[in-house]
Amino acid sequence: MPIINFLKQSRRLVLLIILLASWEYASRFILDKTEATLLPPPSGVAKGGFELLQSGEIWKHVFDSLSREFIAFCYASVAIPLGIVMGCFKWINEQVDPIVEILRPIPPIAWIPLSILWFGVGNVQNQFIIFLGIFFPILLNTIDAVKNVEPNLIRAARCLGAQSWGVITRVVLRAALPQIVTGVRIGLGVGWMALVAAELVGANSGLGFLINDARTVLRTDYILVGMLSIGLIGLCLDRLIRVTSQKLMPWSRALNG
Amino acid sequence: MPIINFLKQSRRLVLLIILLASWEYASRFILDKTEATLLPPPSGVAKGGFELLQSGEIWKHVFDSLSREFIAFCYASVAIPLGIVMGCFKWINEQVDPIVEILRPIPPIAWIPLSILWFGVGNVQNQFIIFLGIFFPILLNTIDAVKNVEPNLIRAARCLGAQSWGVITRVVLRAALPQIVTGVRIGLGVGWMALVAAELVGANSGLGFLINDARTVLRTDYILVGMLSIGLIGLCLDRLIRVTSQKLMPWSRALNG
Amino acid sequence: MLALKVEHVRKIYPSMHSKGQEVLAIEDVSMNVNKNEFCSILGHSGCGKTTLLNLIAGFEVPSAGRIECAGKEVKGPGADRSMVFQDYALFPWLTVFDNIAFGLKIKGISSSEINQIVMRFAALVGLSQFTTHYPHQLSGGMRQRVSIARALVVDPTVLLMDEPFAALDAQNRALMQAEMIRILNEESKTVVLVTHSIEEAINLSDVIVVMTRRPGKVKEIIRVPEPRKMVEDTPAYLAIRRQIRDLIAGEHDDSEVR
Amino acid sequence: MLALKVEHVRKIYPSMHSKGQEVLAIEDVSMNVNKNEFCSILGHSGCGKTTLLNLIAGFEVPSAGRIECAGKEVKGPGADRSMVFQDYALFPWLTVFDNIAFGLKIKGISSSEINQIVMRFAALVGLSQFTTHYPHQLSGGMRQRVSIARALVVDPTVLLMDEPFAALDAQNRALMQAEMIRILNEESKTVVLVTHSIEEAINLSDVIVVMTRRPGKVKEIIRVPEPRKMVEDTPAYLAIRRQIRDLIAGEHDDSEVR
Amino acid sequence: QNTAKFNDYGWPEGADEKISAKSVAWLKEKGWWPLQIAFQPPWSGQNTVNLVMDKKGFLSKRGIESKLQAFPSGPAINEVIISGRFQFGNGGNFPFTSLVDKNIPVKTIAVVNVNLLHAMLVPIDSKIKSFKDFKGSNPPATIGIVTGSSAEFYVQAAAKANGIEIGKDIILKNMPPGEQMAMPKGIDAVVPWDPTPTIMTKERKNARIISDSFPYNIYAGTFYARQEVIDNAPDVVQAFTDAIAEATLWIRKNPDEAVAVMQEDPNLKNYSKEILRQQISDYNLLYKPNFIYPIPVFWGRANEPIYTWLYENKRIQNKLTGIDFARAVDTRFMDKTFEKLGWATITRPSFLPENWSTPMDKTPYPTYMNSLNTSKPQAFPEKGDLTRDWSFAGKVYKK
Ligand SMILES: Nc1ncnc2c1ncn2[C@@H]1O[C@H](COP(=O)(O)OP(=O)(O)OP(=O)(O)O)[C@@H](O)[C@H]1O
Ligand SMILES: Nc1ncnc2c1ncn2[C@@H]1O[C@H](COP(=O)(O)OP(=O)(O)OP(=O)(O)O)[C@@H](O)[C@H]1O
Ligand SMILES: [Mg+2]
Ligand SMILES: [Mg+2]
Repeated sequence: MPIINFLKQSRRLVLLIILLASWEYASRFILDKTEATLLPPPSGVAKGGFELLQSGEIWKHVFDSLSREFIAFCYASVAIPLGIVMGCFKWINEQVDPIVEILRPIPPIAWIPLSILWFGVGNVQNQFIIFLGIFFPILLNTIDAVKNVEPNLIRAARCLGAQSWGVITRVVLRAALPQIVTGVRIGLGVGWMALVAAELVGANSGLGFLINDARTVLRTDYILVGMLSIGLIGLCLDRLIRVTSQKLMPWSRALNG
Repeated sequence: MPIINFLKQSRRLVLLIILLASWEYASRFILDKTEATLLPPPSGVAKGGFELLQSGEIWKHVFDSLSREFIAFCYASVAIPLGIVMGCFKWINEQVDPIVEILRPIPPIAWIPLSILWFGVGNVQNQFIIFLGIFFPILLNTIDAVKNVEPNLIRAARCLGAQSWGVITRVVLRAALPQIVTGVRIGLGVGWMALVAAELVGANSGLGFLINDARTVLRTDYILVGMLSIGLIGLCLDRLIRVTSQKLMPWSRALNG
Repeated sequence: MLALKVEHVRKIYPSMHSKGQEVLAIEDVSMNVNKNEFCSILGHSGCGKTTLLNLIAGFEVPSAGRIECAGKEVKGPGADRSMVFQDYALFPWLTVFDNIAFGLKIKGISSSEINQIVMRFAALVGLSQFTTHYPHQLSGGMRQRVSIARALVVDPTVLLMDEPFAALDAQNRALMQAEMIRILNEESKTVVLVTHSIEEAINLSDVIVVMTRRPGKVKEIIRVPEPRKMVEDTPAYLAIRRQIRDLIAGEHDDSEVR
Repeated sequence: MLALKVEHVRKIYPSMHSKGQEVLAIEDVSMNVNKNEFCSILGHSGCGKTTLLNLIAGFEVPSAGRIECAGKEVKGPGADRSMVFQDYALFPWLTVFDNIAFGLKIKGISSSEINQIVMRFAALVGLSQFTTHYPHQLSGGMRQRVSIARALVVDPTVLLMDEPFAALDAQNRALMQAEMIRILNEESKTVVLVTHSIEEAINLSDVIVVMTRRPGKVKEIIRVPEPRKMVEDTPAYLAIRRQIRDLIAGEHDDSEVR
Repeated sequence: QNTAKFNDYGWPEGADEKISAKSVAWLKEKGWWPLQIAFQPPWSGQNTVNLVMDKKGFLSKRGIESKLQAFPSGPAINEVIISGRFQFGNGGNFPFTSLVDKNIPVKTIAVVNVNLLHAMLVPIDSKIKSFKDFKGSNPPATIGIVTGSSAEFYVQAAAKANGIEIGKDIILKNMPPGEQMAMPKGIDAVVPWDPTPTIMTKERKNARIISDSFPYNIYAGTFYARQEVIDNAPDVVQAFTDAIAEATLWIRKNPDEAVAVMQEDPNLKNYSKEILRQQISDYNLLYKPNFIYPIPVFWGRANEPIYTWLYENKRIQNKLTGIDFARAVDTRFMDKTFEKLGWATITRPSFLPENWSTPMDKTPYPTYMNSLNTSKPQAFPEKGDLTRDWSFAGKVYKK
């Protein structure tokens, strides 16, 4: 019954559509002209989006932002071994934890000046800001995951003859995997949200650049297209990781939460 | 044995102190003078911090940022009733969820242009940006908390005579409370991190303003003082909520995680 | 006098996954429980015992058939059919006193009266000293006592119990069974108990309902000759135990994989 | 021949909270288990049964005394003392086959040999058809069978079991006890079993150790007259059951609040 | 030398010096190859010269491999200049002051433009006609401004001159130029710099200028280079200076093509052609092209009031004077460039009247030539501008 399924799905969008319609109405008939430039109607945003699509520009922005995110993620994945080591060895955790705790609440955008000193301008600096967003959720989730590995699983492995290294590779890593993946999912989300700050300096492309750039000349329609693209791609990324990891680790309860 | 306790605590800081010392060393002896302006040594940062403390300026910034955060939190706490309603009634959740899902991954900083349109320039606009950071974690945690209320608790209440309203106020709300508090804790953390973006426009005070302003005149020492203040206060806020809620809800397991 | 009447009840659960199929949990179940009678339900895991109890409690609606409690049709949960859960389902944010008082507060009884009633039931279950404790400060057996007191305090027509002692160890379990007999001697009550333990059923019941495997039907209803007075290891006891054991074992096993 | 020798073992746990005090869990426990003997340990909850088993397994280090397995002092966990846990502790990311093969892979045995051994033990516990299933696709009883096969496959000197059937319902529990007897008839093994069920202990054991309340000491060691051949409800059976029951009940209850 | 031939936009043929292999090697060793140049594109008019230098190959033909990088603000450029990541940069008088204050080894080698318009704008339907009208506003009028910028300096000075009390009559709110352009609700006026005021008045038509910065600040944006390059690879700096002059002349000859060059830049593609053309007229064509000469004493004196103000507001740590600015200028390279062109060096910008003698700390200044009061470009060359014959667009000008 694909039609019924489709109807069910579209029923979910009723409120969204009502809101879009009233926004269109307000923007056309209620707001005065200067206000409407600041909040163009959905049709105006769609037109802006269409322009960007037609010129192919938006794809370049999406691609560049995604590749920054991806490379930042590659660097940030050192959080996984670090987290495992911190979760396994109390004395390392004890030393590294205070540093992590102080650095973690500092917003990525505040790192811009220092990051320029360290990395200069360009992709690496942009990636560093995204990296900061991705790194901490992965680290904290990995530490947590390792600490929360069911102790009986470790005991079971040990009384089947596994030594410490075997316990880590054969049990800790696998048992912690679902929560590590959750960390990756959250981290990629936070990193994706750091995009606008990341592409503030030295970028000539990317969705964050699109927004920053449109701000200087007040192309609110482009700003909104940029915002929605970030929102939608962020959502898709999240879903993608969720669904694939559920497929790959059907035994995990953590992922269904 | 307070001395032993103190020693134990300070042992945790060994690595931190080593890092600070090597930073001091690098900044003094390895970096050339101009680079050192961009990364002043810890002693330089301490000096800057001391200046700000002495003039009393930092207290004003901290106070103003905290009060923005607090007011934003007051508004954002509508996420609690909204989350309860969404958690309890499937059809409301169905309608509101798509909107939340699209808006959530949009970074607060991207909202600046629209927020100026809606709120003009000034505290309300700043608070709105912080609000965005606080709102979603509270909302999502509340929905989750309500959905995950142990069904047997609700059944127990119903077969002791409670009607729907009684079930919500006497059971759902209380059972969900620990996770709602977790949401508040995470939300306040994210909101606090949105500070720099929030105080980009229209603010003449606050830690975010301090950083933004110090950037324009290249006072890297102030930037670092601002970053550390945000980091430390963020950390304290988190701990404070954690400890008090553990005290107030000793029965909750969720809070000890 | 009939306290509870279950007539030709069937329960079909909708499939849990979108592709799965419906589950016929119980089929054509009829049984009566008289006032102040203790009725146990025995059967293999998954045969629908909990389903039946939930239908009586009003948590679920029967797909067919009818349930009456004290002559009134069951339409939903109510304080005339309070339940004791295996996992206790105590409110962790309330003290023992407030847990027991929960049903009374909903009724809107005056606080002095509440105080009096709660203290009486706390004494009944042997917890007078612990009314200011929180559930997490109690042992499993004590928590189940709180749960029983909480269910009794609203003076239900029928007390429903779903494997209430399953989470306790063997020693505490025996203790709680003895307690239960003592409590019922003081406060006569109609009880429906779901259990896996044949001994528990024999020790506590007037009547024992043995169910078939899924879809659960009533296989046999057995009256215990000397309710709550049977001595273990006597021939009469061993006989009834063997009878029930054979009834249950007679159900062949057809579904090991979940 | 002695498989296991426990000599004057004591275990003190450090306090769990900073303000709490140390816990003396077991005190001066000595016991011997011969090769291919089945030994059960009975006692009240919290008397230190799990502690004793963990000491034998090597998960904990005794505060005093000495434990020997096949003449060698126990220094830590090892494949000569494999364990079956109450919660099964199966690796959820491995199939039944790979769970059973776990210990063999660590030993570095060739994969054809692993295949052969695993299939033999899967057949032994009656799971030949389910080797490609994952644990979450199995019922509780089947999971415990996997756990037993996994522990047996490394050919341990002593097999340790901590309330292995406690999570199963009464019917499945009886089934698993019968299975256990069948398995031990095929594969002779030295076993130490912790349980709360007196019947289970009588049905399975050569020797039963009854412990006192905390701090756990050995109260009595009882030899079962006809191990694994006693018929329920016979006078001999009832006599030994009464004896043990009285021994356990004789321990007065001093700590209900946890 | 006197017989140098000039191409159609007035650049002497054969005067291009290729930079030496030694300099390239030195730059490579420093990790400064390709040369990194920082600029601020939203500041459209001023930056035409950057883009033209780059896109028309005026740097590469001199052997310089370079990379131009856009930054949203002067402070961001400071960050990369200080860290040595970038070797050349340009920006307004405020960010450069920070560099001088911090003793960063950089030297101004050229002026990139002068008299950038900073203006106070009110909504088109506002009752306010002049800055003075804010007197006695109740509640105080809210002014959107980039705090800590040259715009703030201008407003402070203008407020003083008009008897307006900040905090009582008006309140300043920090606001980036892009948002100022929106003229959002609750804002009584904004104080952006070009191109924002022009876009608002000419394109969006949502605002009106009521006051401008010309009477309070004589403004120059400059090019600056790191001292290490000046010391170790002076030929690179010379080539760069030559390229600035060549680009300036090329724009003079080809303003419409310059617009096309700018539109290629991703940072400027959202600007309309008209605005870009207008910005070129105001900032590249209006004055005699010799405005690029970095006059040390004059610009030092012009900046002095700013230094005083910044120091009093604790925004710089040293009490700087015009001398400090003059010390941070190196005219040797532009001297040589002018020598090649046959232009006379100058001691006073061409937009000031002959008899200008007003002390710099006395505002408001008397009127001088600027983009608001003049649309016809200044004639060049005039008497005294040349030291040799010079030709432009085929026309020969005698000394
Ligand atoms: N909400 C539900 N949706 C679908 N099927 C259900 C639901 N609840 C129970 N079932 C199915 O109905 C059947 C009866 O379940 P029920 O829980 O009543 O058995 P039970 O006799 O209480 O078993 P146990 O002794 O293990 O508690 C089972 O096959 C179960 O899988
Ligand atoms: N890691 C530990 N730290 C401190 N005390 C512990 C620890 N483990 C167990 N204890 C305490 O030691 C005593 C014995 O515990 P143990 O788990 O061995 O009992 P048990 O006989 O297995 O009980 P049960 O039948 O409930 O499983 C208990 O009082 C328990 O609280
Ligand atoms: Mg059940
Ligand atoms: Mg135990």
